[in-house]
Amino acid sequence: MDKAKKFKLFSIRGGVHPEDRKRLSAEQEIEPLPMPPLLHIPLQQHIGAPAEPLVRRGEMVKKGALLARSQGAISAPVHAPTSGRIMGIGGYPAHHASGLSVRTITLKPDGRDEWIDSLDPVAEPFNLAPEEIARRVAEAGIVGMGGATFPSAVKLNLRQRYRLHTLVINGAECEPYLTCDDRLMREQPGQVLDGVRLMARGLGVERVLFAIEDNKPAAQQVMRAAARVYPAVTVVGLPTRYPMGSEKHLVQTLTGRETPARGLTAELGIVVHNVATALAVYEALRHGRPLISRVMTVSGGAIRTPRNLRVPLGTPLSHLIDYCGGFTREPSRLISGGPMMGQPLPSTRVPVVKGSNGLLALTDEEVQGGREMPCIRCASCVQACPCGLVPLEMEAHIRAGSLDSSVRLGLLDCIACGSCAYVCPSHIPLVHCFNYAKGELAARQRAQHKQGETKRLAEARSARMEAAKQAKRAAMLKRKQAQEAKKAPPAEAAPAETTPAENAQAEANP
Amino acid sequence: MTVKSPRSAPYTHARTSIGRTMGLVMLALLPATLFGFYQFGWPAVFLFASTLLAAVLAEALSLRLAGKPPRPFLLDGSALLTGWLLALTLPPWAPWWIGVVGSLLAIIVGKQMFGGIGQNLFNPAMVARVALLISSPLEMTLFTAPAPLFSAQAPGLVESLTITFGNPVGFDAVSSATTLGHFKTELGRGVTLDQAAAGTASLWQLIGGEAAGSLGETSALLILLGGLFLLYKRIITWHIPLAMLGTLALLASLFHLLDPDHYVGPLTHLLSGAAILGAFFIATDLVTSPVSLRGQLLFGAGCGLLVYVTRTWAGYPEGVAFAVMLMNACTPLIDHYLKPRIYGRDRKGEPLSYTEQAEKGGNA
Amino acid sequence: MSSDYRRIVKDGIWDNNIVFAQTLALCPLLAVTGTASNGLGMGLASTAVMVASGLLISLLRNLITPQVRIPVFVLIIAVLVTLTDMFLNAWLHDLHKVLGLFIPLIVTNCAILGRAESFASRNHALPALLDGLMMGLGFTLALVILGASRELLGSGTLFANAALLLGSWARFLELVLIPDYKGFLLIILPPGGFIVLGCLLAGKRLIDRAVAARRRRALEAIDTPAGEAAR
Amino acid sequence: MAGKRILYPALLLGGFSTLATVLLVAGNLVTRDAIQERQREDLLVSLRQVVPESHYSNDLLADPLQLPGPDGTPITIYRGIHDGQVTALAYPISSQGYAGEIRLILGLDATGKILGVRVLTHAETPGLGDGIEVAKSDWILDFNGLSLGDPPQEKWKVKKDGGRFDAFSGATITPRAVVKAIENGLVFYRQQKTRLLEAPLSKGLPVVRVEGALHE
Amino acid sequence: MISAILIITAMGIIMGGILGVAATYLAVEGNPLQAEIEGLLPGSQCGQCGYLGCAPAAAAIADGEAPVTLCPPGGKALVEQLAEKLGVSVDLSEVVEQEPRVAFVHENLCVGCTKCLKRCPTDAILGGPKQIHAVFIDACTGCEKCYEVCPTECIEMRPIEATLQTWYWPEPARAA
Amino acid sequence: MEYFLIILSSALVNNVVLVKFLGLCPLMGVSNKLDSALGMGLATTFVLTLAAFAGWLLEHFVLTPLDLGYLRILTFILVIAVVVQFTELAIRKTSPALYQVLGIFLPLITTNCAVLGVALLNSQQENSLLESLLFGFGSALGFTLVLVMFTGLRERLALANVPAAYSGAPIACVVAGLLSLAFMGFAGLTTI
Ligand SMILES: Cc1cc2nc3c(=O)[nH]c(=O)nc-3n(C[C@H](O)[C@H](O)[C@H](O)COP(=O)(O)O)c2cc1C
Ligand SMILES: Cc1cc2nc3c(=O)[nH]c(=O)nc-3n(C[C@H](O)[C@H](O)[C@H](O)COP(=O)(O)O)c2cc1C
Ligand SMILES: Cc1cc2nc3c(=O)[nH]c(=O)nc-3n(C[C@H](O)[C@H](O)[C@H](O)COP(=O)(O)O)c2cc1C
Ligand SMILES: Cc1cc2nc3c(=O)[nH]c(=O)nc-3n(C[C@H](O)[C@H](O)[C@H](O)CO)c2cc1C
Ligand code: SF4
Ligand code: SF4
Ligand code: SF4
Ligand code: SF4
Ligand code: FES
Repeated sequence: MDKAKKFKLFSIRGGVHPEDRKRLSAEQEIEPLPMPPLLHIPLQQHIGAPAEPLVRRGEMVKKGALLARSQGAISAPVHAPTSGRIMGIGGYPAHHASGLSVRTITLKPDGRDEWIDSLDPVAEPFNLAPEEIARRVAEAGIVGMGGATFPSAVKLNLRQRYRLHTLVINGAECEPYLTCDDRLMREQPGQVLDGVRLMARGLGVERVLFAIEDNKPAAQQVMRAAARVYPAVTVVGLPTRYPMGSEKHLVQTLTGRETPARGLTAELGIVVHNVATALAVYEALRHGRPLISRVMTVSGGAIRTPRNLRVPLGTPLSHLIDYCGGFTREPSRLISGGPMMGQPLPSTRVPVVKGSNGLLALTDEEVQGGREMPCIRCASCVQACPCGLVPLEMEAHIRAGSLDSSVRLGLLDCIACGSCAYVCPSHIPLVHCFNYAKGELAARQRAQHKQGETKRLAEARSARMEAAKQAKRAAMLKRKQAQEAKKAPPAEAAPAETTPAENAQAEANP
Repeated sequence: MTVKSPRSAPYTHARTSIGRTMGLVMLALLPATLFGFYQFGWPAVFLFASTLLAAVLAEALSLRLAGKPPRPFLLDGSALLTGWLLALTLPPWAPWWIGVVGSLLAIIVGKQMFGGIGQNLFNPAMVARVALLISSPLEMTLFTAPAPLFSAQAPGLVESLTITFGNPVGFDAVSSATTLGHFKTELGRGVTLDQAAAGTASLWQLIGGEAAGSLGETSALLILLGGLFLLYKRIITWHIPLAMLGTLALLASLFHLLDPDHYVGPLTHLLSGAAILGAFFIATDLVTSPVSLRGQLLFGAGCGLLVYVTRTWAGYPEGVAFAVMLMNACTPLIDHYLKPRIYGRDRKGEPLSYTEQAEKGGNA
Repeated sequence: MSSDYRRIVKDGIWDNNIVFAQTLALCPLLAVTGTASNGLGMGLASTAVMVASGLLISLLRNLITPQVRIPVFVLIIAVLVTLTDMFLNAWLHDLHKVLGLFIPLIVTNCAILGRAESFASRNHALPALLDGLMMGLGFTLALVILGASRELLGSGTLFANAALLLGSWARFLELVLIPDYKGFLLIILPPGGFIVLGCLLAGKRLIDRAVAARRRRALEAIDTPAGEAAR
Repeated sequence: MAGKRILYPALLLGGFSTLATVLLVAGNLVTRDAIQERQREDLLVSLRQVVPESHYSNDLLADPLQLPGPDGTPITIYRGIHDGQVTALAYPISSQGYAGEIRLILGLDATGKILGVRVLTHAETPGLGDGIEVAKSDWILDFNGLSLGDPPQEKWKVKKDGGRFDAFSGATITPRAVVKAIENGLVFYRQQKTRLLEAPLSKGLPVVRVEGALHE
Repeated sequence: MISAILIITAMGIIMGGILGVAATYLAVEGNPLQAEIEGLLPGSQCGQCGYLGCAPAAAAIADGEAPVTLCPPGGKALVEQLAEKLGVSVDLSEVVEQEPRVAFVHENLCVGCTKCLKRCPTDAILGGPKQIHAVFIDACTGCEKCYEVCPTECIEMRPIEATLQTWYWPEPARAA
Repeated sequence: MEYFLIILSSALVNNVVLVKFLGLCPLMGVSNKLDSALGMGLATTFVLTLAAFAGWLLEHFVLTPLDLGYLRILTFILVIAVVVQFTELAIRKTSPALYQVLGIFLPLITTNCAVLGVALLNSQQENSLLESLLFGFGSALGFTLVLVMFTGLRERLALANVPAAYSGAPIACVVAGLLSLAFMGFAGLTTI
């Protein structure tokens, strides 16, 4: 009797079936990557405020030492991936499409890889209070490893605001090429499951759904075997379809309910976490180790030997590429993450960060680029969109410059999954267009905010000037009256006539 | 290696392109077209060739005038397809200039004035067909009975050249009304359906393509097969064809039941004229039909209704072209009012709210 | 002052042409332009009404209060049109037979009221009269061009029946440019009217653009020293 | 204040209305007779096309006859008279063509033989159904000299329906309608022969209220 | 004849009266639109539109005298909002948006004359007599008033630099 | 049935705009936004139906009894102008937004040829009161229908990549032409 067989799934709209190309790396065991000569650890590897550095140049640190602490409610600390000397804190190219620089700590490993002494493992973590679990997760610098890099502790604390009942573990890994979650589940099922159960405890939920796409039968089997002893944990097989891994669609597949627009799945009582996040929680609680390395898939047609690697955070990508035998040919695209939602990388110098789950070097044939043609309204994008949007219209409005109407068409409900652009026969960069519009709207909002501020300032200033003028006029009037009191004939109209001119003068030369 | 102007994901793509889409449609049309050549002989081939040639030349000329690169736009095959569909709706023995003028109208007025592929609001082939029908009603309503190639009544090569390119003499002798045209004139005279039916092709002839008509009207069967091929290849969805043919059949059955003497039955309606070609190849033109599935259902139903109304009560024997153009004009409205529901929102666009409706469905 | 008049002339005939620039008065435009002659007749009749209404309204403008402005304007126009109709019918009967159907249409030519509102009621009599004349001539120009294009494309003739309209001296205008032309009916029918008008509007735009480009080039040529330009 | 704001426009508009009406009334007085005369002339011109002047010596418009026509609505019949005998008749006939009503005027001699037929108005398709105009083709002249017995009534059909009249290729409906209209007109003559040919007793007033569109 | 004249005169009087009544009792005072438009304008009274400030600019737009594209600081967003409000259509892709700039004081040139400080409509310049002045970027609207008055030309208008937080994808090119 | 045919004929077969060439200027001018098109359509429907009614009253109680046919245009247009102006004032008072959108076209309903044209056609065809009303209403319906369809089409054109020479009014004319081509399919709908 298989539990999964009985589990009823619901259908979602849209979606696509990209060629998954996971075979390139699926059978490669996770290997630890040798320590590179230099690590570049950015202070911002998560959504929210950047971390604030606590170390100084020249200082020696040990592995796991706190390098920078979190700032504010939504933020995450950064730890040393190995022991060594701090070479400096300064601008370094970010792991980001823009190629802008970001504050980064440079660490020269000393080769000893010595842990700090103050590791604080918990022998019986299941006895910890939920608050304590969240606190330790926060201290370990754990952020969502499924790509969003949202500080996980904040999500664990959702229980304070919502009535939660289910934790969904996202093992969909629906992006082509990526196999790191797959390997994690196959190689460390016990640890993953332990982390999952700890998170369930942290959230205070009674049920865990462990969702894995059907194209990973080995992982499903292994996880099922591991979960058999825990009745609360159900391993569910998902139909293989992109973007099954999107949390809202995952939840809909599992429960048939849609998350309200602009809302959180927590409103349905459900929290979604990634497999790798679970493993990080396990490490943090059982061994007291902060998040200092992660598993990545290095793949793509231009990589000589695709691999799954455990990589210290801060390792330059060039190091990974060299370890995988370098390029077989000049790649046409170098991407962080999967091909559907990943980011283009400005160079191979940039470091690995907490959110990097893949490094892909793709060839022209894989990219399947084409000349951009006008939209032929084929509606493929409409049918592919898992969010019920009409991408072609949003795109047309954005190109025509009317962003407000594109928002009315649902721009802000777009999850940037890329399904639409993937199927477009005219090769229109739909998602790029939406990303631009979202950025432009955010910029406009910032400008609007600033405008509000400056409007207030301008009003305050003119009020001040007016008051000053009034005061001056009053003083002048007084003086005049005093003078007139001395002189005999009073002229009523004169002062009224002169004031405007004086005002103008005062305006011009205050 | 640096990214000069970064372009966001996805960095992979389905194997689709405009050229492939258009190519598949042409492939789907090929059997019916070849069969039509066989049925109507060389004149049909000549007319077809002139129409397509003119379409491509017109496209090339317009692209040049607009200063667009000709290669990618010519290779996308849309002009060829437009010419092809137009040729399929012309009387097969029409003179060459009908095809050429039609192609010019389709490509220049119907498409390039709007800015070329994807920008046009009306189906270019139907624009041309209606314009031709109105301008040259004589040439556009003279049909011939099939005269299969190499059969005794088929014109020879030279004779065919005169039919298409010259001044045919004695051409009237072979002219033969289409099924719908015949019913229209006869019923218009007050003749009952039974008597009128005497002079028309049987249903089997209609299916097999042995009736007078344009290339695209004959052989309902081959056209249908082509349409199913498109469905299979996911170039089109079932919504428009089904809604259109369904509405047409429904109305025809209803009126036929009410008054069998004056209203033609549903099978004749479906199998004669351009109903099937229209439903699978013309109303489904991507550019000019709605994008949402509900919109497509409405669009198809509208086409079916208008086809029936035009055929039955208006002046023209066939209404597919008018119906498609009228619904094309409604497409922006349909697209405006019938959008898919956005994930997490209700039909009005408000975010869903679960406060009132407790735990409904789901495994919760 | 004379530059003002030149402006009025230029505006009326081309720059602010009722049809080509303001896209007004489309109904009579499309309704009668099956042939160039009809267009010419309609244009002249409309011009007469425009001139007279411009003059009258400009003279009376100070009398008229805003509440009843429009009713009074249309009254004036209606009287002018009806009188024209009567007089043509009585004494120029052949002309009336050709134009008769179109004359009531002049009342609703929205450009006439438009000019009354926007120009005549705000200007002196002389400019108002000139404006009426020029707008009328501009309208006539549009009518004749559209009529000629449609006639030529649609039936291969030019100014057919001009003699009926203008008297037998105008027979020389009647041309059959394409003998044995079977005609392209679409152009004569309503759809063709719209489409040809669209093409003419586009044509005007192309001309304007070409003129502007030439002027710009000329200015640039003045700006650049001769030696440089030669190189 | 408000009173004045209401009174002034009222009087202004009233004044202008008076002025306008006076002008138009005057214009009407001046032109009325001339216009009537013109319309008479127009009517005569079209009547003369279907009844040659050699067939009568009176004023055609002088003595019209009103009778219920083939479809019951009254029609006006103009009669040519020579030597106190009715020698020619002209009356309008109509039928439904391809795209609307086709209106014709039919001229007969006293024996019911057709002197001429002309189309007054029609909405048939140019280039297809408009061959019925004399300006476009001579087809309509073929009816001259025919009558209900020649050819026999069952032959008053287009060839396609087994009759004797040609149709234009690709447009049968229009000629069919015209033939039908003429046949009906001839039947009307046969039925009303006596009343039509009764000599007029008195000279009536000329009928001038004819549609302006009588003339093409 | 006489009756015609009388009837139509009566008609004229009655209808003129109706319109007079209507115009009197249905009169609309002021233009509510103007206030709405003024609410949309940036309100920094910078005068770049050629009007004396935002209020006159709003009046001009409401009267249809000024185009909706008049306000440079408002950018495309404002154009879009105004066009929406007035129901006019504008080709937004042809509205050129100027890159936002802020003032920057070169410290080595500033003599502390306080001219800029007095001109700044949003109090974005900090400093005092004989002190080096500095610009508070978050309050600077880039109106260039300080730039115009600075006697030593020490003020430069600089584009605002992007950061990881403010960077976004570049505008896609218009397709062929 | 007969009354249904009147509406059908005036709205579709002999559409005022596309077949009779009446009311073209507002069609070209107003139709940028669906909302304003609907507003304009409704305003015109109101005025047109009212004008048809007023026209019938005038015809039957003034013009025909007194044999004043030559005053027809004068009286009709006078009544229409007043009705329109009244409507304008009313809209301005009740809905400033609509007023802003319809802009200069409200006063121009006076010269919207469709209004006078329909009233004149009514008296030319000697329609009864009910027929006049239906004819007026049907024509207005046809006007609104075309206006709304046309507006939808133009909204899409605004986003399309129309060649510079054609963008705006020229392509709008071409679209009107093609729309009128499509409406020719209704020809003959009411004669059989
Ligand atoms: C209190 C709270 C607030 C959140 N707010 C946001 C938010 O504003 N935007 C956001 O993208 N994610 C937010 N999240 C994180 C989401 O739960 C989710 O992890 C995130 O949207 C990434 O999901 P995705 O990868 O499916 O986009 C929030 C989480 C919590 C706990
Ligand atoms: C289109 C799309 C696809 C996604 N696919 C996956 C996926 O395959 N695996 C995954 O873990 N997260 C995926 N995510 C991210 C999830 O929505 C969600 O952020 C994540 O599972 C939350 O877990 P975390 O906070 O532990 O990262 C995807 C998000 C989107 C928008
Ligand atoms: C656009 C168009 C216009 C037509 N106009 C006419 C016409 O004016 N008169 C007519 O008799 N038939 C007209 N027809 C009808 C057809 O030509 C019809 O097939 C023909 O009348 C039947 O006669 P037939 O037996 O000669 O083919 C028209 C058809 C079309 C498509
Ligand atoms: C399924 C399908 C149907 C099509 N039908 C037509 C058609 O009926 N008429 C036409 O001109 N083009 C048709 N095309 C081609 C293409 O869409 C057309 O040229 C565009 O309208 C040009 O912008 C069709 C294309 C596809 C894929
Ligand atoms: S990227 Fe946005 S619009 Fe495109 S398919 Fe995904 S959700 Fe829909
Ligand atoms: S998939 Fe591309 S071509 Fe098709 S409708 Fe969407 S944007 Fe247009
Ligand atoms: S340009 Fe804009 S911000 Fe400056 S005064 Fe004018 S409306 Fe106000
Ligand atoms: S540009 Fe100068 S004056 Fe204007 S806001 Fe900025 S600092 Fe103030
Ligand atoms: S001329 Fe008819 S509405 Fe302008």
